[in-house]
Amino acid sequence: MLRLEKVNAFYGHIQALHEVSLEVAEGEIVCLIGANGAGKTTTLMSIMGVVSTPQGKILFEGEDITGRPTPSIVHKGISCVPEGRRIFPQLTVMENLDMGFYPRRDRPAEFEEDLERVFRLFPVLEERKDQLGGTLSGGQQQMLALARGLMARPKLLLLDEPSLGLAPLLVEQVMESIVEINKQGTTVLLVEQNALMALEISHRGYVLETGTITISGESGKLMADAQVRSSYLGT
Amino acid sequence: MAELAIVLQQIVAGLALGSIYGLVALGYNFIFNAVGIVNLAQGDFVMLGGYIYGGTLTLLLGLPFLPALLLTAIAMAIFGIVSQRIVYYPLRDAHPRMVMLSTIALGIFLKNISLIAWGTYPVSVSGLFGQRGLRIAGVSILYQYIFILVCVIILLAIQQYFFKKTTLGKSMRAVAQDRLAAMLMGIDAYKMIAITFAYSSTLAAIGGVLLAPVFMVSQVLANVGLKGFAACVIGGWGDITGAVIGGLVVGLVEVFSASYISSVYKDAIVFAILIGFLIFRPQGILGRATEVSL
Amino acid sequence: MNNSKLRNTCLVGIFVLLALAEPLITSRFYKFVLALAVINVIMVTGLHVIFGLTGQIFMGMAGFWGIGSYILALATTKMGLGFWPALLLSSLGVGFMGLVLGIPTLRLKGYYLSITTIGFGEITRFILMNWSAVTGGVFGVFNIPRPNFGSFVLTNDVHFYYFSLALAALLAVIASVLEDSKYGTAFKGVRDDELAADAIGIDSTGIKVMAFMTCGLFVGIGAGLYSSLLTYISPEVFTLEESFRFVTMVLVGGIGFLPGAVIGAVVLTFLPEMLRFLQAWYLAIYGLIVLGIVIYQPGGIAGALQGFLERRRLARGEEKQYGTA
Amino acid sequence: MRRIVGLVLAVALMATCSVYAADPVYIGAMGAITGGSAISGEQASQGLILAEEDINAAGGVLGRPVKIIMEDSRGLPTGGVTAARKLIFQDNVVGIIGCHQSTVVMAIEPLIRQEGVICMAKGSADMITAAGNPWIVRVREYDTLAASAKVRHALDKGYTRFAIFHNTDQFGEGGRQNLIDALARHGLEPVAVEAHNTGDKDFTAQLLNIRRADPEVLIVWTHGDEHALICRQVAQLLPDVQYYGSMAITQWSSIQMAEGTSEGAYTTSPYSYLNPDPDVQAFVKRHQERFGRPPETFTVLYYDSAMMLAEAIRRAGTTDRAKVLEELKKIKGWKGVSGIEYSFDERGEAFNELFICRIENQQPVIIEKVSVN
Repeated sequence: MLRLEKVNAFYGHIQALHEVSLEVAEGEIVCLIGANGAGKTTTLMSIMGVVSTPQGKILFEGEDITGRPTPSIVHKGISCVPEGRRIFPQLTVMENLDMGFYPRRDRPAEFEEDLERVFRLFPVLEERKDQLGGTLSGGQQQMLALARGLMARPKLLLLDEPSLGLAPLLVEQVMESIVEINKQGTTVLLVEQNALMALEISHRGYVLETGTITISGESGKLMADAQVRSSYLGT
Repeated sequence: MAELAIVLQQIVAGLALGSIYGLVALGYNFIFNAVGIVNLAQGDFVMLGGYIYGGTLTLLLGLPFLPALLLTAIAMAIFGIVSQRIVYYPLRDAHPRMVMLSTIALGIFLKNISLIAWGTYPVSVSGLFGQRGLRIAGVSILYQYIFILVCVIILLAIQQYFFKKTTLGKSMRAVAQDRLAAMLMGIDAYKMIAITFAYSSTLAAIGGVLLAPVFMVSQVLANVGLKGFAACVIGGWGDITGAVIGGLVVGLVEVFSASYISSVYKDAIVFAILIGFLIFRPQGILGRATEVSL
Repeated sequence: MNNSKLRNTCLVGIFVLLALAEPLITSRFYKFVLALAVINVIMVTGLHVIFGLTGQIFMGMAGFWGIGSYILALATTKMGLGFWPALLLSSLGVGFMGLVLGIPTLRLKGYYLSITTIGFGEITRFILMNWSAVTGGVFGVFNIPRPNFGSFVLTNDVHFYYFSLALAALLAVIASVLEDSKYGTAFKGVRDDELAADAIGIDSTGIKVMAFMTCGLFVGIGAGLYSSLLTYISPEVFTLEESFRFVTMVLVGGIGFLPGAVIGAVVLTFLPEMLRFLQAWYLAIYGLIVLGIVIYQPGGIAGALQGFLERRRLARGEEKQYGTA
Repeated sequence: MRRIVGLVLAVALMATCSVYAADPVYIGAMGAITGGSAISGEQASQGLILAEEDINAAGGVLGRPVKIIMEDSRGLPTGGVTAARKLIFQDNVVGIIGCHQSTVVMAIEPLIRQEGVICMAKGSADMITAAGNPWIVRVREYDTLAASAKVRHALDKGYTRFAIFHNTDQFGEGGRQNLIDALARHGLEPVAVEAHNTGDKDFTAQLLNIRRADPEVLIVWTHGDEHALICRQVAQLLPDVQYYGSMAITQWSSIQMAEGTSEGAYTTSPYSYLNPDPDVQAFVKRHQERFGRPPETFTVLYYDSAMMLAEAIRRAGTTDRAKVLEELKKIKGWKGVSGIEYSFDERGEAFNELFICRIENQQPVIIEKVSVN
């Protein structure tokens, strides 16, 4: 579904990604793990077209989307839940969800249906639908961010550190919902620092080190890999 | 009785002035709500609108009111998009202080280029109502002021509806609050910003058209920008109703302080109140607008 | 060459050039403009501390300028003070104003701070104009004395120029020492990221107050010299446009680089006089130039210079590589 | 191609030079070309353009052409001091005409005295000539003259309750003081005194305060833009009070801006474009053809000043400033295109007469000419 071929990305003069290649097949959860600053977020931002003109090739459903403007990528069916959630603090929960629906605003009839779906997934949002986004708790904001991403009914959902800053119990809850989302038919590319969690729920994984993919494979195998264990799983 | 008439007249004058400031404040507010920046050339945009309407379309080409208003609005909308391209877009990722400086520089340029384009004589046009007005119980009100107040209320309602109910409005607010996140929602942020500038320039155009008959158009007209800014702060940034209420408050403060404290210090008093609000109540009178990180 | 060494070299170069420039300028008109330019250098050195180092857009320079000018003018003409104590008084007075202005504006950031300082400048002008009992109101203050050394009075513009230049150089040294001190680091910390500065234990509010006060002390001296140079001042000079002109000087020179600000002050004092032939077009073109700099050369003259040096260094480095190969 | 153009240019240049073989005599002028009062600078420069043409058409002075250099003072003392230095040190002018802001004149006064340059001031404040600077003469009505003429005229009409509304700048403050003094000479006091700042747009508060005092006469002392707006608002708020304006309300542009609300107002003015005097009408016609509108007061005052200065240079037979000044001060009964006869007195004042005008049918009609004595 998504394929990156030898992608290089730059911030100013600094090269952040070196020939990164990876693949996400339909129906999968693929995780991308790595240390802070390894280039995980940059990879996602390159896919989303936020990093200006990356080199290499980014294919989505066989179509080259390298360097396309972000909105058109979103309209193709990729949604991204960015790091730090970045919900709109001055919009209500409903309005935030409304923004998530933006790529499909020409089909207003489906709005209610989608709304119901995300409210089923995150009932707490329905209770607080008229509250301003900024007044939600951290966990609720994360749920809102996920829900907002889902409102676009994406084929592929990119998640950037969804567990960051959440209490362990909430992390579990969020991970469960990611699995649930996947089961409902959304392909997921998950970026996580919490490697154990990520590997547990994903089908395959990639390890990114200073802008280069060093290890890749099925999640179960990665968890067994000695190097991964020592570097990322702390065992 | 005579005293009552005087006080009523003062209130009328304050509300009349206030509705003008409120009108300008709506323009600030719009850009702020959509881009999260303050266009310090907003007053100069009003002046430019006034010149285009009064100097060029009315006096030079002799157009009647409505076509002149429409053409001014269109011209200013285009101008807004162009100036957005020049003063905002190149600085979209720079520190906000650079945007602030660039809008000030744009203001200086506009003031002085208009001096060359339209000359040094103030442009005076009669508008729809000229100097005619109502007289009730010793209180006189120019029709033009009533017209302005009506326009402000209509624009307020439109703006309120637009930002709260329409997808376009909501996505503009989203862009202002978090541009990256908005882009990740598939919102074309830069198109939104261009629309924003176009609309707020149109608001400025309407301001210029409405003000021309009561204040005349000259470079001094651009000074309403600062009062409009004060109105925004007092009403609370980002709050649309607050902007208009802030405008009315500034107008009333100005008239009453000129009447009972000092006519020469009235602007100083408005500034002092503005500073007081900035320091002690940055969320404005209504206190609905949450903290602004400018 | 590190930054402070580059700065010192540039400053020495500029001041030496300024000292040597005077005999080369034959026109007495431009000699006077030169004196004005040096006064502006002093003012901008003050603004550099707030704007260049601490990153706060201070739009109330006209207020500081007006207060300083009036303190010296009134102290000499009404209170009968000599020039020197009056100059000290105007420096301390404006420094105190900086403190007073700084404290309530502690909490303000960005636009709010700038607008507050605009308000401050305008209120100052209204007071200077209308508080006639003290300031003489719109009629201004006459017969302000020139500086004197004993009985030798600097009535000659050229003498005045060298005197101001010496003061400006002294203040530039003080500003440089300040910049290299721990306070300078704190100033820059606040400029680059206020939140981060707070996080590493810099008292960003206290630092901002200090920047305002330092600016006031400097501007007070420049303002005092200004009213002495002109011998007559009146309040309508101290407008918002003038405040913006000073900000522009720093901007054109390059934010955060003192020699840039100094060059900016000199260039922008001479530019309007040299563009006089443009008459009404001058201010429009001026606005355009500022706009161009903000957008296309935000580093100002200093930024262009540093870019040039860097490119040359790179070019030279390559040459060396070839040489050793 | 370029060579041909160069050749043509050279020939043209030589042709010009042969007409005026000598260096021109420079006359300086100052006015606000930019800034809030740029309108007066534009008026002044139009007068100077015509004056330069006329002087040179009459053969220049001393066999040399005259070049008038107008510098921008921005209407501010800061701009004024550099502009004056430019004119004196760079252009070596015989004299400076202007500026029309008293505060600018006062700012350059020490320089004028020190360098010995003629200054034909256009500010109206009394202190300009009171400063005792021998190099300053004034070709404009001064505040005392205008104030006492207005007060006397109103008193003759039987009014006794006066209100004053003035600008807070030097012009307005001077006017206020002079009006109060003039009233005091008749044993009167104003019933209300109100002020406004330059650039103000709404005057309701002040006018209502004045209404409380119930005056018969309102004397307004301010500039053109504000005047027009005050006229409009007075028509709303004080319709029954007799309006006395400053010279500005006789200006063609100001009458247009007032949109009929200045009707019936009186003022003192050194000039009205309605003056039937043939000299005035000839000038009005010429100006109208050239610039598309009648000349304003500053236009004729700058014009007259330049003509008188040129005449003084001719009479002195030299550009020596002291000698020219001496001749200038000897000018008596010089008839200007303003319609006034200028005679310099020992203080350096050229004005000792003034018109009382009334706005009738949107025209500044001259009612009478009053003189100082």
